Amino acid sequence: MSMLKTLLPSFALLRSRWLGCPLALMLTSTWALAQDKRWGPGEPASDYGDRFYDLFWLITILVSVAFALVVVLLVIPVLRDRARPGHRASFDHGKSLHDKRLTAIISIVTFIVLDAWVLVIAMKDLREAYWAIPDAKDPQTYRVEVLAQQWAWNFRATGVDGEFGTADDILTINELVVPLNRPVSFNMTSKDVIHALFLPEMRLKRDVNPGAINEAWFKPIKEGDFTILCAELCGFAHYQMYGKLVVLEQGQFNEWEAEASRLASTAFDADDTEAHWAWDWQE
Amino acid sequence: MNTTGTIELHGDAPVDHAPRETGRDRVNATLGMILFIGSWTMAFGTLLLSFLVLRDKIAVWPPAGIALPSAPIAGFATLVLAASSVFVERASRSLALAPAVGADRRASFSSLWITGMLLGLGFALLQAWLWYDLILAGRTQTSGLYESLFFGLTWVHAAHVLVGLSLLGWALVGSKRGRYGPARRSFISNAALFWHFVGIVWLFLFLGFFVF
Amino acid sequence: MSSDHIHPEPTTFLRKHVFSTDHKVIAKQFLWFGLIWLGIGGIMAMMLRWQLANPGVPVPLLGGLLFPRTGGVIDPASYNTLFTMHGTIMIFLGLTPAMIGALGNWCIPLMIGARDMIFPTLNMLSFWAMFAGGAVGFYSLFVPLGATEAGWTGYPTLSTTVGGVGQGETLWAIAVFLIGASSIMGGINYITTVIRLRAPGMSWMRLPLTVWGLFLTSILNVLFVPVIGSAMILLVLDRVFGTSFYVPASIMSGGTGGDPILYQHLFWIFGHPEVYILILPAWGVVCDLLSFFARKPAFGYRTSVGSMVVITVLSAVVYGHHMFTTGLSAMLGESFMLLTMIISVPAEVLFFNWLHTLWKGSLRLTTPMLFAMSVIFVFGLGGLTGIYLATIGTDIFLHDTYFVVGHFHLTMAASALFGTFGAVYFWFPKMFGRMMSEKLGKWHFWLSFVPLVIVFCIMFISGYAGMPRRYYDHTSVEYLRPLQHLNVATSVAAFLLGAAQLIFVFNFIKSRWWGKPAPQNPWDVGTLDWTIETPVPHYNFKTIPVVQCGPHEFSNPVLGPDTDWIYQTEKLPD
Amino acid sequence: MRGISWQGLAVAFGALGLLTSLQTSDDDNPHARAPRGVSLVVTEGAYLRAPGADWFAERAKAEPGRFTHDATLAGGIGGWVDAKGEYWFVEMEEGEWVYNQWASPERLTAGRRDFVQFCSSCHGLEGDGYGRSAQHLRPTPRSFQQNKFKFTKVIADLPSDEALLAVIRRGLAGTPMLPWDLSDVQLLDIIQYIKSLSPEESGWRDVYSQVGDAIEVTEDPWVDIKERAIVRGREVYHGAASCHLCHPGYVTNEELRVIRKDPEGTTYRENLTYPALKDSEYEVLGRATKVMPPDFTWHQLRAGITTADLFQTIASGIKGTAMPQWKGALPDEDLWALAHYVEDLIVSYKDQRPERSAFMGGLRTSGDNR
Repeated sequence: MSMLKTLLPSFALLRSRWLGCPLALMLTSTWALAQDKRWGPGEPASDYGDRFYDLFWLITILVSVAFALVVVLLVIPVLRDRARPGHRASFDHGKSLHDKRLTAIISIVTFIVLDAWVLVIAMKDLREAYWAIPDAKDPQTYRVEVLAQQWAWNFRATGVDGEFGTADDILTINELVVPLNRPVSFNMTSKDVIHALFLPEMRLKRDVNPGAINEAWFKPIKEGDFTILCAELCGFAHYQMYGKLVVLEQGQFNEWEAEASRLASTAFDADDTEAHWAWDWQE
Repeated sequence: MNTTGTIELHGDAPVDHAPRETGRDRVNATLGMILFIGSWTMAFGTLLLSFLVLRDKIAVWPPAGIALPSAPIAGFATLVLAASSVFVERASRSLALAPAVGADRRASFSSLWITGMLLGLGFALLQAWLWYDLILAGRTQTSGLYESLFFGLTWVHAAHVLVGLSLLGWALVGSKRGRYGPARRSFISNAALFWHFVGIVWLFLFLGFFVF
Repeated sequence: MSSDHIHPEPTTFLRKHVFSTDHKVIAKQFLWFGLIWLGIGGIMAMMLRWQLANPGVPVPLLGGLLFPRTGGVIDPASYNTLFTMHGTIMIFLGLTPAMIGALGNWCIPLMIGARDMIFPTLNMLSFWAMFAGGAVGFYSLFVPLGATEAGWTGYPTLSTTVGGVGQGETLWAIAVFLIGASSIMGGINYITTVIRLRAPGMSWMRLPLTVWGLFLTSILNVLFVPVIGSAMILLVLDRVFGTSFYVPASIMSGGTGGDPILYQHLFWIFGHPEVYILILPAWGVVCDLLSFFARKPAFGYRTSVGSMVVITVLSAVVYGHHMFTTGLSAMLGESFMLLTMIISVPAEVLFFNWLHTLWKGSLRLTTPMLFAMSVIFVFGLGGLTGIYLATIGTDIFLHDTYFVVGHFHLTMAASALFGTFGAVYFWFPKMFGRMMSEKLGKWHFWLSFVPLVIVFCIMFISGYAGMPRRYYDHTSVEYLRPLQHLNVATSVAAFLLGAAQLIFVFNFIKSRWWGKPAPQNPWDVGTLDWTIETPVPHYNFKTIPVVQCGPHEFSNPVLGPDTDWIYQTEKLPD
Repeated sequence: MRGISWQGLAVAFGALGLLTSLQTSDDDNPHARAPRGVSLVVTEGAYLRAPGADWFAERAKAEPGRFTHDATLAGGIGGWVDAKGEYWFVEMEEGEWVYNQWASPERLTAGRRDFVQFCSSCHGLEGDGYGRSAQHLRPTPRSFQQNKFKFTKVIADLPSDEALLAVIRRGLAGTPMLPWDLSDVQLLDIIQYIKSLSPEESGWRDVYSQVGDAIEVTEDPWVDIKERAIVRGREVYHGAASCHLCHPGYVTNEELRVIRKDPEGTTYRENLTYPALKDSEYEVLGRATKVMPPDFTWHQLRAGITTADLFQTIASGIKGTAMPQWKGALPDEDLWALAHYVEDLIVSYKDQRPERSAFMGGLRTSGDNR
C-alpha cells in the first residue's frame, strides 16, 4: 500500500468522495466496452486477409513489450527516487563512453527488432499480396470497373462476353456480386471527389481518385454477403455511401452472371451514349 | 548595443534616441531576409513542382493547336527584369561604398535605383501585355490546364513584382527623406535582395514556359 | 528595425497591451488567443462526440443556439464542418499559438539572455496575422452555403467547387494561409534571434533544450509552411478564378485537367513536418522539465539534440506514409515505409534519455513534472502505434479508421497539449507573477490524463474493428452497428476529459488575478529566465548576462551539500 | 517600418475582401452550363435561375408600382418584392391557383442554400438534373424543370409537399438518392425551392395544374386470405392489367393463354419472362431516356416493398413512364391483389437465387419464352 501511496502524489484525492463520480463513469464506460460482441474486424474473407492479422499481432507484441519497458522505467523512479530529505540525485550528464555505447546498442536493437523485422515481413506481404495484381488476361481473373460518385458505387462487370463497353455489361449500383475463389481485380475512378473502396472483411482499401485509374484486387474465400464502405471523406453523406458485396459459389455465380447479362442487354439503349461509361482496362 | 554585453546600465531601461545601424544590425537584417527568401523559395519551389507534375500530365507540351503566350515578349521581359536587377544591385552597392567614395554617391544611388525601378515597371507592363495578348486570343485561366498554369503562376509572380516595386519605391522615398542612407542601408539592401529573388523566380517561369 | 536599440516603454494602452512589440506581451497575447481557441475547438470535439454517441439527438445546451433549423440536432453538413474546424482550430489556432507563439516568445529571449526578439515589429505582425487568420476562420463558420466541410486536410476535389460551392472553403484556405504567414514570420524571428542574440557564453550546447525544440520547430516552420501556403493559393485560384490545378478531367470524357493527388503531396510535404512542428517544442519542454524536477542533468544532452535534429530532417522525407492507399507506386511506398520506420530510432534515443534522466533522480512531482512525465506515457503510446500505420500491410486496413484518429491525437494532440500544460504551469509564475494552485493542478492532471488515455485507446480498438472516421452516424451501416458501444464509451470518457479542462480554466483565471504572489525562482531552476525578478522588467535584462555553465547542472557534487542547483550566470566552483 | 504594419494590415484585409467577393461565376465554373431562361446573379457562389422573374416582370408592367424590385438583389431568390416590402414567390389570385403557397424570401433562400449544398451534386446547380455526379447515371436524377416525379404516390401530376417530403425521407432504393437525414424544416425549405424551379407557365407555376392528393391506403380486403389474393393478383397481372407487356410475365405462354382466355395459337411478345425497355419522358441533355420496368424477382424496387407501398405505387402509376395510374382503372380490390402478388414474387424469389432459378427456369423451358 505504501508503494501505491508513493505512486500517486496526490493520494489524498483517492479518499475524496468526489472522485467517485468520474470513477463510476469510467466503470460504466468499461462496462459498455465489455458489452461489445465484436472486438475486431471479424474473420478475413479474402485469401490475403490473414496477413493483416499476423502482422498486426506481431507488431502488437513488439510494441507492447517496448511500451511495458517504458512504463516500468517510468514507474520505478517514481516509486524509488522521490525527493525526500537527505536524498540527492546522482549527477550524470550521460556523456561517458559507456552511455554512448548503450544508446547506440539500444538504437540498433530498436531498429532491428521493431523496424527491420516488421519491414521485411511487410515487404513480403506487399509483393505477394497487395501489389501482386492478377493478370487481367487470365480468364480466372474477374474484372470489375468501379465508378464512384457522391454517394454511390457504380460497378461494371464484363458480363458473359468478357468485354467492357458492350451491351451485356452488368451494371449495378451499391451492390457487387463476385465469384468465390477467383481473384477479383478492380479498375477504379471517380466522377467527382475522392472516395476509397473499403472492403473490411476482405482487408482491402484503396482510394478512388477522379481523373486517374487505381487498381486493387482481392480473392474471396468465403461465400456470403459482405460490406462495402467508403473510407475517404466524400461530403456530408459519406456515411451513407455503403453497399453490399455478395460472394457466390462458381456455379451459382455463372447462373447469376448469365441472367444479369441478359437483363443488362435488355436494358441497353444503344442511342443513349451518355449512359455508356466503360473505359479500356488498364494494367 | 555592444556585442560583449558587459555594459552596465543604470536605472530605468536605457533609451537610444539616435538609432544608427551597426554592422551587427546589418548582419541581423540580412540574415532575416535570407531566411525569408529561403522560406519563399520553398513557396515558389512548390509552385514549380506543381508546374512540373501537372506539365507531365499533358502529353504534348505546349499543347498543340492553342494560342500560346508570345515568347519574344517574354524573352524581352526577361532581359528587362535582369537589367533592372543589375541596376538595383549597383545602386545598393553604391550606397555601401558611399562613405569611402564621397557624398555624391547618394545622387548616383537615386538615378541607378530609379532606372532599376522603371525597368521593373517595364517588366510589369510587358507581363500585362503577355496576358492581354493571350486573353485577346480567347484564352483565359479557365480554358485548360496550360492556361491555368500560365495565368496562375504568373499572377502569383506578378503579385511579388508589385510587392517588390513597392519596396523599391519605399526605399527610394526613404532615401530621399534621409531615413535610409549609407549609414542605414539594410532596408535598401534587403529590398534589392528581394528584387533579385523575384527576378530569379521569373527566370524559372520563363524557362519552364518558353524554353523547355 | 533592431532590438538592440532600446525604445522607451510605451505608455498608451494600445501600444502597451494591444499592438505591443514587447515579446512578453505578445507571448501573453498568443497564450490567451491559443487557450480561447483550444476551448472553442474542445467544445466542437464535445459536440462531435455527442453526435457519435447519440446520433440524431439534439445537442444539449448549445444545440438550440447553434442549429436552430434542425431543432438542435447536428445535421451531416454541420458535423463535417465541426470536425474540419475542430482539426483546423486545434492545430493552427490552438496548439500553434499556445505552444509555439506563446512559449517561443516567452522562452527564447528570456532563456538565451536577450532583451527582445530580434525583429519586434515582425513579431507583432506575426500575432496579428494569426489573429486575422483566426478571425477569417471564425467568420467562415457563418457564411452562406456552409463553412468548410472537406476535413482539415482539405483534399480536392471535395475542397474545390466540385465538392462545395460555398465561400466557407475559400475562407478556410485564406485563414490557413494567413496563419501560415504568421508562422513563417515567427519562425524567421525565432531562428534569427537564437542565432544572433544569444548572451555571451551561451554556446549552442548550453542552450536549454526548450530553446532547441523551438529552434528546430522554427526551421520546419520556415521551410514547410510556405508549401501549404502555395497549395492554398492554388486551391483559392481553383475555387475563385476557375483554374484547374486540382480539378481533373474525366476519364471517360477526356480533356486536360489538373491532379487532385498533387494537392495531397503538397499538403503532406507540409503536413508531416507540421506534426513535428507541434511536437518538437513539447519534447524540448519535456527534456528540460524532467531534468529540472528530477534534479538531475538532462541525460545525454547532445544525443537528445542530435535526435531532435535527425527527426527534423527525417520529417521532411517521410510524408508519403499518409498516402499509402492513394495509389503510390510500390517503389515509393516501400521507400516511405522504410524512412518512416527509421524515425523510431531517434525517437527511441529521446525516450532512453528521458527515462535515464529520471533514473536515480530526486523527483519533485509537481504539476509541470506530472505533465512532462505523462508526455512520455502518452507519446510512447502514440508513437508506438505509429508503427502499425508506417507498415503498409496494416495501414491499408487501418487507414482512415479510428485507429489513425487515436494515433495522431496521442502523438501530436495530446503530447503537444500536455507539453503545453506543463509549460504553462511551469512558466505561469514568471509570466503573471502569481503561482497556480498545485492542488487544482494535480486534480486537472489526473482527471485529464486518465480519460484521455481511455478515449484514444478505445479508438484503437474501434479502428482495429474497422470503424471509418469522419462518419456522421456509424449506426447507419450494419457492419458498424455492433461497435456503437465503443463510441458511447469513448464519448463518456471524452466528456470527462472535457469537463476536467474546466478545472484548468478555473485555476488559470483564479491564479492569474488572485493567486499567491510568486517568488523570483519558485522551482529552484538555473536558466536565465529565473535569474531576473518577477514580474519581468521592460527589456528583461538590465545587464546582458554572461553565461558560465549549462542549464542542467543539478546535484553537481562540486556545489556542496547545501544546494543542488546553480544559475547559468554563476560559475561552477572548481 | 512602424507605419507599414498598419497599412499592411489594411491592405491585407482589403485584398481579402476582394478575393472573397470574386466567387466562381458561371463562366469560370466548368461544371455549370449556360443557364436556361432568365438568370440573375446571386451573391454566394453560383448563378441560379431566378424562377418567375419574367412572370413578375410582366405583372409589374401591368400593375406599375405593384412590385418594386427583384428580390434576388435583396438576398432572396427568384421572386419580387412588392411596395409593402413583402416578398412574393407565387401570386395568389382569385382562387384559381390550386397551390397558393406563400414562401418568404428567407425560406426560399434557405431552401436554395440547402439545395445547393445537399442536392446539386446530382440534381445540378440549376436543378436541371445534370450535376457533376449525374453524368452517366441511369436512371437519371430528376430535373426539377420538368415537373415530373416518379415515385410520389399521388393522384395528379404534381406531388404535394408531404409526398415530396416522404420521397426525400425514404430515398430511392438502388439509386444514389439517399434517405436524407435532414430536419423537416430544411427539407420543406428545399421543397419550396424545388417548386420555384418550374419553368414558365408549367408545373407549380401553371395556373391550371393540380397538386394531387396522396393515394389513400384503403382497407386491404385480402388481409386474412393472402393466398387467394396472390392467385387473384396473378390473374389481374397477366389478365386485366396486362402487366406482362412491360414487366416480365411470370407464367408460360400456355398459362397466359389460359388466364387471358385467348384462342389456341395466340403468340405473345418475345422474351416474355424478361422486361421490355420502355420510353420515358425523362430528359437528360435534351434527350429522353428509356427506363426498364423492374423484374420483381430481380431488381430492387425504388419506393418500398410493403404491401401498402406497392398498392400506392400501382395505384398512382409512375409519372412520365409507361406505367399508368391504375387507380380508377381497376377496382381497389384488384389493386390490392396485385400488390400481394408482387410482394409474393419479391419475398419468394428476390435474393433467393436457387428458388428463382428453378422458378424462372421452369417458365422458360417451354421454349417460346426464351
